[in-house]
Amino acid sequence: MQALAQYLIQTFGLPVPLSVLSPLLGFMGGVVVLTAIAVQAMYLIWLERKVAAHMQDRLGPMLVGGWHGWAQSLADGIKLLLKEDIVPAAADRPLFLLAPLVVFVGSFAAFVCLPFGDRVIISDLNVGIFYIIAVTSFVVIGIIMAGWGSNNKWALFGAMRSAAQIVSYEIPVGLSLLAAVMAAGSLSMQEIVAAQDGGIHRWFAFRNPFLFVAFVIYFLASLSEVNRTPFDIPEAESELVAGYHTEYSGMRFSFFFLAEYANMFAVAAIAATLFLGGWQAPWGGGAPIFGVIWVIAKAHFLVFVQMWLRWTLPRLRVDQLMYIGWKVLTPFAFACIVGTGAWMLVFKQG
Amino acid sequence: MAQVEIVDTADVKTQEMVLNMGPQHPSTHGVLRLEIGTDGEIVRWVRPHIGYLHRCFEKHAENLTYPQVIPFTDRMDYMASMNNNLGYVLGVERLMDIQVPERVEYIRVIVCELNRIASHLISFGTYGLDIGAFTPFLFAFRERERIFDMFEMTCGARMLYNYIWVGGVSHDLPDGFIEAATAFVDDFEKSIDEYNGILSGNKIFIERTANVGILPADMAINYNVTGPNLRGSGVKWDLRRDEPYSIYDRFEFDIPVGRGEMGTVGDCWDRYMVRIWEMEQSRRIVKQALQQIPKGNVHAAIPKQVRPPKGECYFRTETPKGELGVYVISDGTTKAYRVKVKSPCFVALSVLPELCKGAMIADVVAIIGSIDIVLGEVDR
Amino acid sequence: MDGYLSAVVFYVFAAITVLSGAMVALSSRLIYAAFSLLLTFFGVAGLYIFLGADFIAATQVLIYVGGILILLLFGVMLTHRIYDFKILSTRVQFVPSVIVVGCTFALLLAVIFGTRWQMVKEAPPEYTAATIGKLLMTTYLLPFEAVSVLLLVALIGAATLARRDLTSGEES
Amino acid sequence: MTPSEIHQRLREKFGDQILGFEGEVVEPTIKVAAPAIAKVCLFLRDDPDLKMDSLMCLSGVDDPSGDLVVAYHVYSMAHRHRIALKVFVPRENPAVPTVEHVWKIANWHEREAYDMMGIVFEGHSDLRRILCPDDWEGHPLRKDYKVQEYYRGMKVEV
Repeated sequence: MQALAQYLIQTFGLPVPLSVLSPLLGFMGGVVVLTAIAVQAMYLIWLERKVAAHMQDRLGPMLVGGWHGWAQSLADGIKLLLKEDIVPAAADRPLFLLAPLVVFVGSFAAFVCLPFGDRVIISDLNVGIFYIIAVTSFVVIGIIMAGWGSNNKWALFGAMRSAAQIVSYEIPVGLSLLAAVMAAGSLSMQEIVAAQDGGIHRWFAFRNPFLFVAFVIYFLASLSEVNRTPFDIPEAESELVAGYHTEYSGMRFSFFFLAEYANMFAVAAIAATLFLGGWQAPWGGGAPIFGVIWVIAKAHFLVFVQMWLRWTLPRLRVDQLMYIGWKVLTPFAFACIVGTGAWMLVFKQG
Repeated sequence: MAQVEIVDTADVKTQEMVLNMGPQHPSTHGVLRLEIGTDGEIVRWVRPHIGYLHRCFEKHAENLTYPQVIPFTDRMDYMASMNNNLGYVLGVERLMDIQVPERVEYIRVIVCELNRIASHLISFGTYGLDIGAFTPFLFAFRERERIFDMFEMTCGARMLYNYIWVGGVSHDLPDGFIEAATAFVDDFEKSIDEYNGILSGNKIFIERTANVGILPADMAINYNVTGPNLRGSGVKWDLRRDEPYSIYDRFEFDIPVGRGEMGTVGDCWDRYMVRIWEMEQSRRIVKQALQQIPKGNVHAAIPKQVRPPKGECYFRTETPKGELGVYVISDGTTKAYRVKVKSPCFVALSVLPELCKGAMIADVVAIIGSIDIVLGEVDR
Repeated sequence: MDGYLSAVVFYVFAAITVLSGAMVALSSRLIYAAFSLLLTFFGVAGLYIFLGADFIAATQVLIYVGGILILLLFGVMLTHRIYDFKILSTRVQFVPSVIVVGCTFALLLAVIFGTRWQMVKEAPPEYTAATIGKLLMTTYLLPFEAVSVLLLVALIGAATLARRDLTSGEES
Repeated sequence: MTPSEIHQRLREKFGDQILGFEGEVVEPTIKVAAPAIAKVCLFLRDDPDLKMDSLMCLSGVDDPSGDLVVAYHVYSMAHRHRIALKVFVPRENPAVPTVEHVWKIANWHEREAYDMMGIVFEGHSDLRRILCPDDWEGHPLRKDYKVQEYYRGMKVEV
């Protein structure tokens, strides 16, 4: 944003001083991304229902808004806004009302450092990826608030389980990203993408076998961070009825729903940026405009894989989930780090 | 409504949390309330409460004539109404010593085996839902719709038919039925491989069901568990083969038994797999029956008025859920003096507390799905 | 006019930290105290950014919010009948405590306004992540390894303590 | 073994506790005295050449003679033979010793017979109503059963 602000002042000679314009632009950028992600989340909801339908030999939404029911999630959104927002009598009122906001903030704050093009990024933090991992832990606090606030035995069960799950899967996520950061040599997202320049073989996922394993580990662990099948224990319909958002309805429920899909896209975009060369075209380079298309295409492919997994795989039990988290993914992530380090020593490049 | 209940204080420990699963719960297959004593995730004891769907079938059966009771038998195990009808009707026919025409026997076998496939499809679909996979449910319903279209052609109803009467069947097979059934039988083989592909061979599904809810063979026999639950524990016992009724001895089919491929013998996976293999066997029976079905008048042996001689008879048939026993006592009038039904689901549910000791809450859901109970039949 | 906007944001973060800190100390319900701790850590992370320590800010959020706060919440939620436990103690010796607090406050103010802070020119924000990494791996390697061993010991200790001691016949 | 051979065997073992035998009907039955039923069932299950290992059905019947009857239909998977046992108990205080220790399924069957017929099974581990609500009055399947007017203040229409 800093560079964009200077660029605007030089060319158009705006009277406004730099220190005011760049935060203002940052704010406007935030609003733009917020609306873009909200629309994106609604599109993803529609896409999920179509993918699920076609995988289950049926059609999915077809009526609302013409061709293949494209306006279905718009209609759902309006319905949810108009629906009565019930707050249970015995609920812990402030916690109950604040929980969706905290979850919403947690999942949207990660979009600040996601690069969508050569200079198309809200603020290229030097500690980019580290900030993203830190901010997503807000979601856990929001979930615990929701579980405790709704004063319902099942919701509390769901909140406890999801807190334990996300905390224990942050470790494989962090370690597998560390492997990619080692190869890139910097935490800033733009530099990571720049390090993957020069064609598909230079992307971290395909650069050395350890990094490819790290990519797979990251993808699995991020599935669990976002509570998607096969790790969707907290909202295990068949056991915990609906997990931590059992008591929510109307607008507040749509916050949780939107946050889940935004989180899904965020996780996929991070994987695309760190392992699949962000806005780089497969043949290297990639002008700013096409960069955006490349990132979104890669992220959408990964989101499609997440949806594909959801509609084929059954759900894991809690102890199996913890076993995979601690005893399978974490050791393999350590091995990837050691492997990448050795690979860099031997071949002198990431 | 506060229930006056004698809570045995023997094992109520302080830190134990008593969970109420049901009667309205997504995975209790009907109105069943389970009182579960848990210690964290581990289940200490389970106490089922039934009776929410009790519709006094046995009292009705005493005040209605024999043919009027048949629609009530439809509503016991509403997943396999044909088999319920057959169980009751064969009991009454044994009392009256009626010999039904050949064509009726073949129609009854075809219709009951198709209903067995439909019932197993439901249990396969909902078991996928209990474990968390959504797609198998819709695959199962695609085939089930084809079976329902055939039944609708025959007797006008999709689930509760009142089709098998004392001495015959209500309608003869319509002309399109044989072709539709043969087409279904040929396509169904491919669908079973599809089901195995999506659920049976899935590593997570095996992880969730192998070595869970193990029912040893001797406990199964002592609890009189029957049907796929008993065969899942390795006991090769099927009434259609070991105590042949109707014309099942003319068909060539084998009895699948749980061998503990993915865990120990008698775990959830075995019970589930026995049902999948059984669908294949039923398909073979229907295929053979369709080829050998003779011509004839289906209303020939239907008596004007059903009035069995004084006496009683306990008749057992093999329904998809297990061994349905009908104990008919007649006093010579047109109304039965007493009709007692022993339901296989009632028995399977009484073993549930035994299976769930020491399991986790997610396993309780898996075990309920594996014993495949329908509360309509449990509560009667 | 130049530093005007950043000053406003600084005071906002400072206010968040102080107020939520007060909330932690003074709130009557323990669960509210635990959750307002979230805002305190968030405020402190904001202040770190003003000091130019971006790496430390991210670490603060990750470790305190992502780890310690969740631990605290589990502790608060799992203890029995915590919600109706009043933690506000009665006031005692109100007057002497006010006097002592007043004196220390005055002393602090005097020190703040007394000293001559050297106003360093606004240094360009140089990135700390790389330098921290190099320092940790070179000059401060020994303390880094020592701390990691200490953490390992703590981890194993916690695991053995928490393991349900089945041997004590609890499984009656 | 044929039903009459089973009857012979029981007569040798239990003498006059075995009251009667009907062989020529569709369902051969043996009448047994109420106090001895538990021992007879245990013997039926454990005797090597009888081995009645599964209790097919246990049902309560309101006999036309005014007594209450508990009918046991037992089956042996090993020898593939079956027999029915009947126990007659007076209507006023029908008490039958439980066979829960012989076949575990009897627990729920006996609870249902108690719920529907009012037959008390001595020694039963948890004799409660199983189908009707716990504080329902009367036993519905008795021939002389009158539905109660009000249940917890709600009018019961029949």
